Amino acid sequence: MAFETFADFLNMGGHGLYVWLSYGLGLLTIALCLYLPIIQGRETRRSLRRRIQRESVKS
Amino acid sequence: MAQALLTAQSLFCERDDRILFDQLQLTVSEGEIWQVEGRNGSGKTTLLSILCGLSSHYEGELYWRGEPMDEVREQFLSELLYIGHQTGVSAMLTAEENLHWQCALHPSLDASRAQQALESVGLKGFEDVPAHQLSAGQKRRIALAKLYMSRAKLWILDEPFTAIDKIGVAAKEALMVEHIRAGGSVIMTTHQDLSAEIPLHTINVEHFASSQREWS
Amino acid sequence: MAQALLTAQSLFCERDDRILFDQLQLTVSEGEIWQVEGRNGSGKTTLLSILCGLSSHYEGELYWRGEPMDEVREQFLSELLYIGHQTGVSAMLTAEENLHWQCALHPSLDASRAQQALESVGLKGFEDVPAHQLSAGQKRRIALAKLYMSRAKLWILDEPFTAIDKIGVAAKEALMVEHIRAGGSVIMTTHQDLSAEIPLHTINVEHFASSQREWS
Amino acid sequence: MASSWLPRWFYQLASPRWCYSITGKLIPWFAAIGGLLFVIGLVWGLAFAPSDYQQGNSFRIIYLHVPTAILAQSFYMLMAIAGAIGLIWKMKVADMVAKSVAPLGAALAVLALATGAIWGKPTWGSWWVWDARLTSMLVLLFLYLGVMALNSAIESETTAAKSTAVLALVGLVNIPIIKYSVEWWNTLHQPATFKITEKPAMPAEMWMPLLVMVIALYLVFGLAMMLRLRNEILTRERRAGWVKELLGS
Amino acid sequence: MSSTLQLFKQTFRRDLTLAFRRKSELVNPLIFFLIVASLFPIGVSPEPNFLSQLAPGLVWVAALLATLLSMETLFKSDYEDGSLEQLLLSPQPVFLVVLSKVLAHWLLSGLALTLVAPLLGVMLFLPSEGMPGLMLSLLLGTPTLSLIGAIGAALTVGLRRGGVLISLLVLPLYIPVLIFGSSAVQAAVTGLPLDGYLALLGAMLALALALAPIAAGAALRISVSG
Amino acid sequence: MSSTLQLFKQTFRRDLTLAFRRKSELVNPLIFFLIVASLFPIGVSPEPNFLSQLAPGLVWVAALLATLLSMETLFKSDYEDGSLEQLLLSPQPVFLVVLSKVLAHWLLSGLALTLVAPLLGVMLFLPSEGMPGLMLSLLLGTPTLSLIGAIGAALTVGLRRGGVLISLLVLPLYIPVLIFGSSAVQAAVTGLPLDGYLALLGAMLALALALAPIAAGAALRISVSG
Ligand code: HEM
Ligand SMILES: Nc1ncnc2c1ncn2[C@@H]1O[C@H](COP(=O)(O)OP(=O)(O)OP(=O)(O)O)[C@@H](O)[C@H]1O
Ligand SMILES: Nc1ncnc2c1ncn2[C@@H]1O[C@H](COP(=O)(O)OP(=O)(O)OP(=O)(O)O)[C@@H](O)[C@H]1O
Ligand SMILES: [Mg+2]
Ligand SMILES: [Mg+2]
Repeated sequence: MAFETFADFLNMGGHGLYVWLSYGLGLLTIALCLYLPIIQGRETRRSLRRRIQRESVKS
Repeated sequence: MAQALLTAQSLFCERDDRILFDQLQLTVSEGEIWQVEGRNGSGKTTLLSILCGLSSHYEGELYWRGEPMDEVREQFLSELLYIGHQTGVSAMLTAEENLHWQCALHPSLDASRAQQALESVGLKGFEDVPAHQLSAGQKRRIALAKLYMSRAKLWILDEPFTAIDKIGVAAKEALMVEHIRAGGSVIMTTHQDLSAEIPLHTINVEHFASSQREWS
Repeated sequence: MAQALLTAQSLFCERDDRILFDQLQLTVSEGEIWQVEGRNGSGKTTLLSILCGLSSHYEGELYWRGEPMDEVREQFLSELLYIGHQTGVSAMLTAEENLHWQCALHPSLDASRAQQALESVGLKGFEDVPAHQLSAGQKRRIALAKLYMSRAKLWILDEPFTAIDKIGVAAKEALMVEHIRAGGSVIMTTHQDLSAEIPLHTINVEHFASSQREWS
Repeated sequence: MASSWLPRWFYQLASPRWCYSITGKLIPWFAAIGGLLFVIGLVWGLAFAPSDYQQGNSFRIIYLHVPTAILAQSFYMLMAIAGAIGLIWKMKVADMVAKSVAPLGAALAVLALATGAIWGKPTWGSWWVWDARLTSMLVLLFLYLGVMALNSAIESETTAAKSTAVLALVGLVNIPIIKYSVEWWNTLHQPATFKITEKPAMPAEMWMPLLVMVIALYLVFGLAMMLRLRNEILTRERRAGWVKELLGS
Repeated sequence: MSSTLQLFKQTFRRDLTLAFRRKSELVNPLIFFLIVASLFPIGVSPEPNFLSQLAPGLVWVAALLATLLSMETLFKSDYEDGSLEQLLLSPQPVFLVVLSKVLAHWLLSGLALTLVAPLLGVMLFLPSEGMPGLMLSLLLGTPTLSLIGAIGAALTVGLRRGGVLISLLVLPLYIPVLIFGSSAVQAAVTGLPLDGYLALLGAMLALALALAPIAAGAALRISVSG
Repeated sequence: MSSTLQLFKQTFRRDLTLAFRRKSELVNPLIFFLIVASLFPIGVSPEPNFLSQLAPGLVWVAALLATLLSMETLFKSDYEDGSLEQLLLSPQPVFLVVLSKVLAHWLLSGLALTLVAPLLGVMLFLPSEGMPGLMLSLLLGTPTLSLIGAIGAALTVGLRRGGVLISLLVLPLYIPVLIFGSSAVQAAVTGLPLDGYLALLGAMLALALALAPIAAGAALRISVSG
C-alpha cells in the first residue's frame, strides 16, 4: 500500500484532481464503449423481431 | 368567350447570333392546352422560361390577364405552377419533405393533399425514401405530384413525361383534361404523342425562326 | 444459330429490403434487340448497370460469349457501348471535344467518323458550342453520335430517346436495325413505343420481382 | 473468390453465422477475465504501486494513458488489416470488424489524448505541447475521424466498407511516415526515463500493473468490439434464415 | 404574413434536415477549423510563446476559412436540382428564404465554431484572459461572415466550377470582420477594454443583416436568369 | 500500348481545356494562395520580424490549403455528367487517366503556386536565402499533395455534399509533406543544408506516384458502383 490513509489516497500527493479526473474520464469512456453497443443490440433485436413478425403475418 | 390568361406579343429571342424566334404571338386562354412544338434546339424550353419569367433574354411584351406582366408579377406567380427540366426535387430529401417545402414556397399548392398526391403518382410506400435512392421516373413523379395538389390557374410544363412510364403518362393526361375543364390552362412541351382525346392547341416555334428583323 | 453474347444467370438484386428481381435469366445473342420493360422504379436501370458491370449490388452469374465475366472483362469492355441516364457529356466541352475523349477511352469508337456522326445527329454548325449552351435534346444527341461511330458488338442504352424529337428517334431506330443486321445486338429501355418494324425481344423485370429465395 | 490455400478457419470466419456464434461463446470469457484483470490493475496501479520519485502520484495516470495509447494504435492496424481482407477476399465479416473497430479506436485515441493532456498539466505545466508523440496521436485521431466520417457519409453498407478500407489502408501506409516525420520534427519529449524501451529504469512494481492494465484493456475493448460486431452481423444478415430462426423463437 | 413566417420556418427546418442527413456535413466545418489550427504549430513552430502571439489572429483566420469553405454549398445543390428556379417563381419574398438558409448554415458553422474555439485557444496557448473576448467576437462576427458569404455563393452559383472564385469575391469583404475580430481578442489578451470592437462587430452584423439577404436574393435572380 | 499513351495525352489535354475554359479556375488557386497569405499580416501582426519567422510555415500551409481546395473538383463534374461511368467502362487502365488528370491539376495548382511563391516570400519578409529552398521544396512537395488529394477526391466523389469531408480525409496525410517542406525552407533560411529534406520529399513523391493512382482508381470504381 502506497498510502497511509484514505484521505492521502484521494489527495494523491496534491495531484488528486488530475489522477481522478483522468481515471473518471477513462472509466466513463470504457463504460460507454460497452454500454452503447449493448443497448444498440437490444434495439436492433427488437426492431428485427418486429419485422419478422410483420413479415410472417403478411405471408 | 373564355378569358385570356397569358398573352405574349412580338416575342423575340436570340442566342449566339441565332434568332430562335421573332414576332412570336401567343394567347393562352382559360380551358386551353397548348403544346409547344419544335425540333431539338428550336427554342421550346427558352420560350417557356421566358413566359414564366425565369429568363430575361428576350424582347417583346407579356401580359397576365390583360395587364403588363411587370405590374402583376406577384399575382401571376401565385397562379402559376412551373415544372422544368430540373424539377426542384432535392436528392437528399424524401418525397414528403420535398413536397412540404414546395407547399411553403407556393401557397397555391394544397399541403393537405400531399399524402393523397403521392399515392396518386404511385409513390405510396416510398414517402420516406430520400429521392436519390429512387429511380429516374420516381424522382420525376415527386415533382408531378404537385399537379395533384395545385390550385394554380396556369401550368407550364417542360417535357413533363420524361422518364415516366405509360400508365403514368395516361394519368397525367387525364389530370390535365380535368384541369382545363375546371377553367385552368396548360402550356407544355413534349416529344411524345399525346392521346387523341385531348383538345390540343399547338404552336411551333420553328415557324417563327426565320426573320427579317429590322435592327434599329 | 446465332452466337450467344451476353448471358445472365439467376440474377438477384435487392434494394432497401425490396427485391427488384430474382432468378432473372437473360441470353442476348447476335442480331437481337432486347427491350427491358417495367414500370418506373421496377429496376430496369439497375439491371442494365449490373449487366455492364457498373454495379456490384447483385448476386448471380454473368457470361460473355460463354466465359465467366470476371475472366474476360477486358474483352467484354472493348466490345461494349453503354449510354446511361447520365450520358458522359461534359457541359464545358464542345461536341467535338467530347467525342474525342470518348474515342480515346473506347478504342471501339472510330474517331475518323466523328465529324460525320455529328452531322448525322443534326449537330452540324454546333460542333464548337460548349455543351451547356445546347438544348436538352442536343446535349443528348452528342452522346448518341457515338452510335454512328461504334464498332462495338453490344450496345446497352438506358432510355436513349429521352428529350429526342421524333425525327431523331426514327433515325436511331433505323441505326439499331442496321447494327443488328451486321451481327451486333442491343439491350435498351424506353417508355416510348418503338416503331413496329423493329424485331424486338422483350423482358419485363417485374415478372422476376417476387421471390421465394432461400437465405443462406 | 479466395483460392484454396487458405486455412479452413479462415473460411469459417468468413461466415457471419459462425462468427456470431463463436463471439457469443467468447464474450463471457472476455468479460470475466478482462473485468478481473481490470480491477486488479486498477487497484494495484492506483493504490499499491510505489509513487514516482520525480512526479509523485500524478504518474499513476500512466496505467490508463499508456494502455489506451497502445490500443489506439493497434486498433488502427486491426481496422486496416480487416479492411484489406474485406477488399481482397470479399469477406463480409472482415468489413464488419473494420466498421466496429473504428469508433472504439477513436475513443481510445481520445482517451490517450485526454489522459496525456491531464498528465501534462502537473508535469509540464500546460495542457498541451506540440510534441512528436502527442502530435502523431492527434493525427491518428484525425485518421480515425476521417474513416468514421466517410463511413457515415455513404449510405450503401458495402460501398462504405470498401471505401473506408481503401482509406484505412492509405492511412496505414502513411502512419510510419507520419510517425517518423513527426518524431524527427520535434522531439522535445519528456525525459526518456519513462520510455518502455528503457524498462529497467522502472521497477517491476511499477510496470507489472501496467502490463496487467494493457492486457485488461485489450480484453475489455475486444469485448466491446465483439458486441458491436454482433449488432452489425444481425443488421446486415437480417434476411438470412438463421437470424430469423434466432430471433423468431 | 403567416405564410411568409411559415416559409421561413420550413426553409430553416429543411436546411437543417439536409445537414443532419449527412452527419459529416454537420461536424465538418468544426473539424476543418481544428485541423487548420493544428497545421500551424506543425508547419510554423511549436513554441508556446510564438504560438500564443499567433493565436488571436490564427483562430480568426481559421474561422474565416472554415466559414468560407462551407459557404460554397449553400445554394449549389438547390441550383443544380432546380429548387432555386422554384424559389424564384414563388410569390414569397426571396430574401426571407436566403435569411433562413443563412441562419441554418450559421448554426452549424459559426455557432459551432464559437463553441469549440476555447479548445483551439488551449491548443495554441492563448492566455485564458483572452477566451471571453475570443468567444464574444466570434459570436458577433461569424454571422456577418455567413451573411456576406451568402452573397458570394449566390453570385457564383450559376458557374460550373466556381469553387475557388467565391473565395476571391468574398475574402476582401471579410477583412474588416477579421481585423476587428482579431483585435478584440488581442485586446482581451492584453486586458484592454473590448466594448469598442464588439460594438463595431455588432454594427457590421446589423448592416449585413439588413443588406445581405436582399443582395443575395438579387444575385440569385441574376444567376438563375443568366 | 500506343492507345494508352493516346488516352493519357487526350485526358491531359481535355482537363487543361476544361480548366482554361473557365479562366477563373485557372487563377483561383493562385489568388487563394495569395489572399490566405495576406490575411495573416492583417489578422495577426504586420511586424516584419514576426512575419519572417512565420513565413516558411505559412507559405507551406497556404500551398497545402490551396491544393486541398481545388482538389475537390478533380472528379466531381466527371461524376455528375457520367464521364466517370464511361471511364470505368473503358478497357483502358483507370490509373492512367487518374495520373493524367492529376498531372493537369498539378500544372495549374502546384506548379503555379511554386512559381508565385517568391512573391509571397517577399510579402512576408522571407529572407532571400530561403527562396531556393522554398521553390525546390514546393516543386517536390506539391505533386505529392495532388496525388494524395486525388485519393480523397475519388473516395468522396459519390457523396452529395462531401465538400469539407475531403479535407478531413486528406489533411492528416498531408502532415509529413508539410513538415519536411517547411523544415526545408527553414533550413534554407538558416543556411543549413537541405538535401536531406529534399531527398525525403522526393522519396514521398515516388511512393505517392506509385501508389496513389492505383488507390484512387480503386476508390473511383467503388464510388461509382455504390
Ligand atoms: C496529450 C498528451 C499526450 C499524448 C497524446 C501522449 C501519447 C503517448 C503515446 C502515443 C505513447 C506511446 C504508447 C506506446 O506505443 O508505447 C505514450 C507513452 C507514454 N507517455 Fe504519453 N502522451 C501524452 C502526454 C504524456 C505526458 C504528459 C506524460 C508524462 C509526463 C507522458 C508519459 C508517457 C509515458 C511514460 C509513456 C510510456 C513510455 C513509452 O511507451 O515510451 N505522456 N504517450
Ligand atoms: N442508390 C440507390 N439506393 C437504394 N435504392 C435504389 C438506388 N437506386 C435505385 N434504387 C431503387 O431501385 C429501384 C429500381 O430503380 P431503377 O433506377 O433501376 O428503376 P427503373 O426501372 O430504371 O425506373 P425508371 O423507369 O424510373 O428509370 C427503385 O425503386 C429505387 O427505389
Ligand atoms: N445558356 C445558353 N446559352 C446560349 N445558348 C443557349 C443556351 N441555352 C440554350 N441555348 C440555345 O438555344 C437554343 C434553344 O434551346 P432550347 O433549350 O430552348 O431548345 P428546346 O427546343 O427546348 O430543345 P429540346 O427539345 O432539345 O429540349 C439551342 O439551340 C441552344 O443552342
Ligand atoms: Mg427543352
Ligand atoms: Mg431508369
